[in-house]
Amino acid sequence: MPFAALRADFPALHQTVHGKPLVYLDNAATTHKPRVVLDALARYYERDNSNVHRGLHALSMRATDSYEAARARAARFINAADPAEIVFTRGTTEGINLVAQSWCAAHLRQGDVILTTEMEHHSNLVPWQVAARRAGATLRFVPVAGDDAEHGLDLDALDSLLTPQVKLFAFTHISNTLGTINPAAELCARARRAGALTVVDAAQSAGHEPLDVRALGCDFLAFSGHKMAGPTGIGILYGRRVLLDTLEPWQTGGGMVASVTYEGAKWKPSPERHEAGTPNIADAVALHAAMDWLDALGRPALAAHNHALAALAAEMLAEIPGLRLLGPRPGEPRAGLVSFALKDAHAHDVVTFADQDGIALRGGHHCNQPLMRKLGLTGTTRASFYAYNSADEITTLATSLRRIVKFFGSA
Amino acid sequence: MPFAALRADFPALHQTVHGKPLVYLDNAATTHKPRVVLDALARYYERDNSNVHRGLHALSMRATDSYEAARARAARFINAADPAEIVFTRGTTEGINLVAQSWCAAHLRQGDVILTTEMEHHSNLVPWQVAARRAGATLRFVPVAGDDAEHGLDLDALDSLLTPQVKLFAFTHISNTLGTINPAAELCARARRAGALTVVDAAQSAGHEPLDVRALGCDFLAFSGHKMAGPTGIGILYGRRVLLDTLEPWQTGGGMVASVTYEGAKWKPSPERHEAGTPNIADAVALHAAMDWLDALGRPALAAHNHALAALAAEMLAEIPGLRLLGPRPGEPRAGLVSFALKDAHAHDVVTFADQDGIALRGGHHCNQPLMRKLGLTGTTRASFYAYNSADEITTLATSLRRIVKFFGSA
Amino acid sequence: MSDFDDLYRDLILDHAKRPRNRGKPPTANRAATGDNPTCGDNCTVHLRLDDGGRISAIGFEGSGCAISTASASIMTTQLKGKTAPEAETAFAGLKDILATGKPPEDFNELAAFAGVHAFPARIKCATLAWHAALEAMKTEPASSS
Amino acid sequence: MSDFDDLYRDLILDHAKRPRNRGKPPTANRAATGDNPTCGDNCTVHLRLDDGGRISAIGFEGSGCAISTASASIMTTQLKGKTAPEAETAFAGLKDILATGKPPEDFNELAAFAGVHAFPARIKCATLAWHAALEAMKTEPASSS
Ligand SMILES: Cc1ncc(COP(=O)(O)O)c(C=O)c1O
Ligand SMILES: Cc1ncc(COP(=O)(O)O)c(C=O)c1O
Repeated sequence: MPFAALRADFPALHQTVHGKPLVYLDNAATTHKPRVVLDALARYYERDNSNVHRGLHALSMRATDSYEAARARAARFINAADPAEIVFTRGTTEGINLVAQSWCAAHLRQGDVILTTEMEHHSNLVPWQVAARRAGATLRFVPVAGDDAEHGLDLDALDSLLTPQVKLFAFTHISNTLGTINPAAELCARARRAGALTVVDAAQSAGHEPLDVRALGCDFLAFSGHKMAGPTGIGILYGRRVLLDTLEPWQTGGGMVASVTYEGAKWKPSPERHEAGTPNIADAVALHAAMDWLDALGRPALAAHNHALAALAAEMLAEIPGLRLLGPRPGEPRAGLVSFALKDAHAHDVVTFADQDGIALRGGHHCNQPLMRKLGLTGTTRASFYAYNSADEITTLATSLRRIVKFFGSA
Repeated sequence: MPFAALRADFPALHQTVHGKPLVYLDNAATTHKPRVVLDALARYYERDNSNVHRGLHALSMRATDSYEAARARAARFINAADPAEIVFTRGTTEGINLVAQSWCAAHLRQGDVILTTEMEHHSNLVPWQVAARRAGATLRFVPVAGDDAEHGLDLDALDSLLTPQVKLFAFTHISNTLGTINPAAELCARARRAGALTVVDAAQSAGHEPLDVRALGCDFLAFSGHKMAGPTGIGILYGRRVLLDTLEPWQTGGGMVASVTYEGAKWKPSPERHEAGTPNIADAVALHAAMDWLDALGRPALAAHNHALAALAAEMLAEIPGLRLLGPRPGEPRAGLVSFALKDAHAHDVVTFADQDGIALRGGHHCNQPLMRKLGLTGTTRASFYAYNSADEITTLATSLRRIVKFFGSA
Repeated sequence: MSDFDDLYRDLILDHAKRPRNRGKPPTANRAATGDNPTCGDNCTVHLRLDDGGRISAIGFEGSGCAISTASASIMTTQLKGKTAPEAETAFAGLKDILATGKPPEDFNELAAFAGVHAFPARIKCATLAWHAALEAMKTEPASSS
Repeated sequence: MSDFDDLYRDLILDHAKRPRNRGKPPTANRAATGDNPTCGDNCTVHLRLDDGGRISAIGFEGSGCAISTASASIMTTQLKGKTAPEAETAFAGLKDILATGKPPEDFNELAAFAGVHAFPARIKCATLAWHAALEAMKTEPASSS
């Protein structure tokens, strides 16, 4: 794979775990950060650090410029029409909460329906449960149904679900548990025809695949910096300008007000109105560096790399006895992860064993408890890939898994 | 001042602005970060970076341990009884929004009163306006009244304001605009006697003065890492355990749920229940380093240093013609800042002029518009001090201000 | 000349210290207020249009920095006698100067604001009064006069 | 011996692969379920107390990792015949082993869990079934039996 040279740029990869070279395959939880991102972070604090907005001295103007440049960069990154469509959040979860609390409080009525899917991360499920309950609305689910239960959404069910009562359709672009890539543009188009707004959870796609909000045709879209080579504590909520400018702010305080009296306050337009308090300036600046790094690498190439590793892993793992592989069928596109269950070994034992071989995996319900229950599993083990992973590491994984099967096997 | 040697530890201080050595006096907006904090941040990303909770591989366990160690450190930092009383937030503003939205939604009723003061930062004012309006409750203000308008709270008015209708009393520990240090323990005690919960805005005190939540006797307290030598994007909400454990979560999603079905979810206890989604792990770890740094320096010594600089500045500035100094009277304790208005020069012109001399000041309403209006001002200029500032820098400030008065003077 | 001197040229300082047309002209019957949310400054422009739609009287109130005060003062001197379209053109000229930092061909008093270009955070100060004036021209005249 | 081998001692693996007392004993009339919210695992313990308050029958259901399955299995063998206070004492002994990593004086099967000490994230796996058992002893007996 041509990406091998990248490893040198990632300080965290060059360590041993239990005496073995680290094989980091927990990228769907969080990725490592390239040197350029850490440098941007350090440079900000060593040179420009200051509070943004309202400031007129040199450092404050530089900090403001850097922060707003990160916003403009994020707009370009997802092809938004305007930087004012970019709200900085802590991450995907906060972005979804913003919409679920603010938009739903203003627009969701008794009898309305929020549509989501059976494969959502808790962060794109629980906020809608709460919003629906508050409004007296109903939450409905596009099923991962029938023979396809382990693979993807039942798109045939969609049209009958998209009734006129559906005000909002929230779905994940890529499933963090299955590796399924949902046809987001098609889902948005069908929702739009039915008169529903769309909220796309792009946590697993933003730093992995080309992403164009105008081509997708979504109304809101949320993602996290830490899953795309950026730092923790920063993420982005995209919303169409007309929606964000009229949305009541969710958090209030300094920086988002146009004028304040003791009696009440008036809001600024977007994006300020949705960013109360001192924002996470430094991490926005570092996320800028991550986006530059990603685009220098090329997101189409990165996606191809991740998909190829996942296809290879799926192929090698399918041969392991007693291994049940979830997600897309062979030949179908698969995002950069494999999620599987072993007949004789519980996911937590698998992770602990693999860790002894230096391999970092994630085991459990992946914040997807209802789907696990539906699939008759308490959890799976997941290996997820990123730019710096290699085919060799997948061989290491497969070897370790074979030893695990032997160790825990009932035979 | 014995603190001069510290400057070497702060990379950002060693630069010139418009050819002059930087004199950074905008610390109430945000402080610079010592090398140890930047090192902790880099070390986390270079070594331990991983997602927390749920993870069983080596890096994930290290990340979880580091994150929870930061929480335990924060509990010790403010003498909380239990790490579960520490919720990581983005900053003061988010902490106050959490209480204002979650606590008020559950407990505030029509006819109730939220008491606050006339000197609050917008972040400790607007969230209460919104909460009061939603509940049909009333917001009342402890005045900065009469002769004392420029100085501090009218404490004589407090008892008559603390009626049985008052459910919550939210006030700032230190005014970011006046430099007034409010008698927080006394205010909490009087509120408690009146049956009201207290919310302390400690944005300006947490990294500057000794702080002990049990000695204060407050119910909630919020502060920001970036104003206390820590990174942006991280802050702390303290709440008494019994309050936090029963408080309905404000944000929902991954990590804060005990169990989830498609129909609904159950919450974990505090602190997890109040931290939906991937937290800002790296900055929590860096904040740990900032707290260590602060306590190695000694908060009593730091407070004395800042107070001494502010007293010196107040003294020197009082001699400048046409300068109106806000805040405590000479001899009264003054937090580490001076805020003033010049007869002939607008705050923004002052800041632009001082910037030419390398001096970073803040000018404007300091997120305190109603107080400005009450004092008959559109804004003030503020110089705020921290560990690395020196008496020499205050002389530089005074010299620059005299030139400003001359430049803009009507004479 | 430093950026700073460029920002506070003599003309600007002069208008800032001795603003022209401060206050509400007695004949004024239209007004609008502009706010700068970032700094809390505001500017109210009062004016009267004659039968030909030309500004026959204009004045301003409010508090602001040297840049915004000078800009309001110079604005009143520039707009007196102008129609709404002419005022729009003049404002477009100012915005051009602010955006490019270059004085206009027909060198006029607005050229003094070229130095603001180097201080992006101050550009709003230089346009506040103008926004209010153009807004005021669009309002209905108060019936009282 | 590595930490890992210590975690998965022969005794633990043996009980994990061939758990004793799996399922609900026919005479059981009390039950309680323990959840591990972090991993979604759960364990239901069914039991019967005889007239002297001693466990006369005990079994468990649910799914979990090797540690929690072995812990449930060994728990059932340890608690059979014990009263509630004796069960509490046994559990306190296990918690002590987990906290210190040291086997107990009166070396018993619980000593196998000393290795879990080095894996703090797995300690909850080793206590899940015990919590459920102690809980079950406190419930009212189901009337059906
Ligand atoms: C007194 C006070 N309260 C609240 C805040 C808000 O803090 P943050 O912007 O970090 O949320 C500040 C600082 O801006 C402050 O000085
Ligand atoms: C599909 C999906 N949605 C949402 C999230 C939540 O993201 P975060 O924890 O960064 O808020 C995640 C990752 O945890 C995810 O994989």
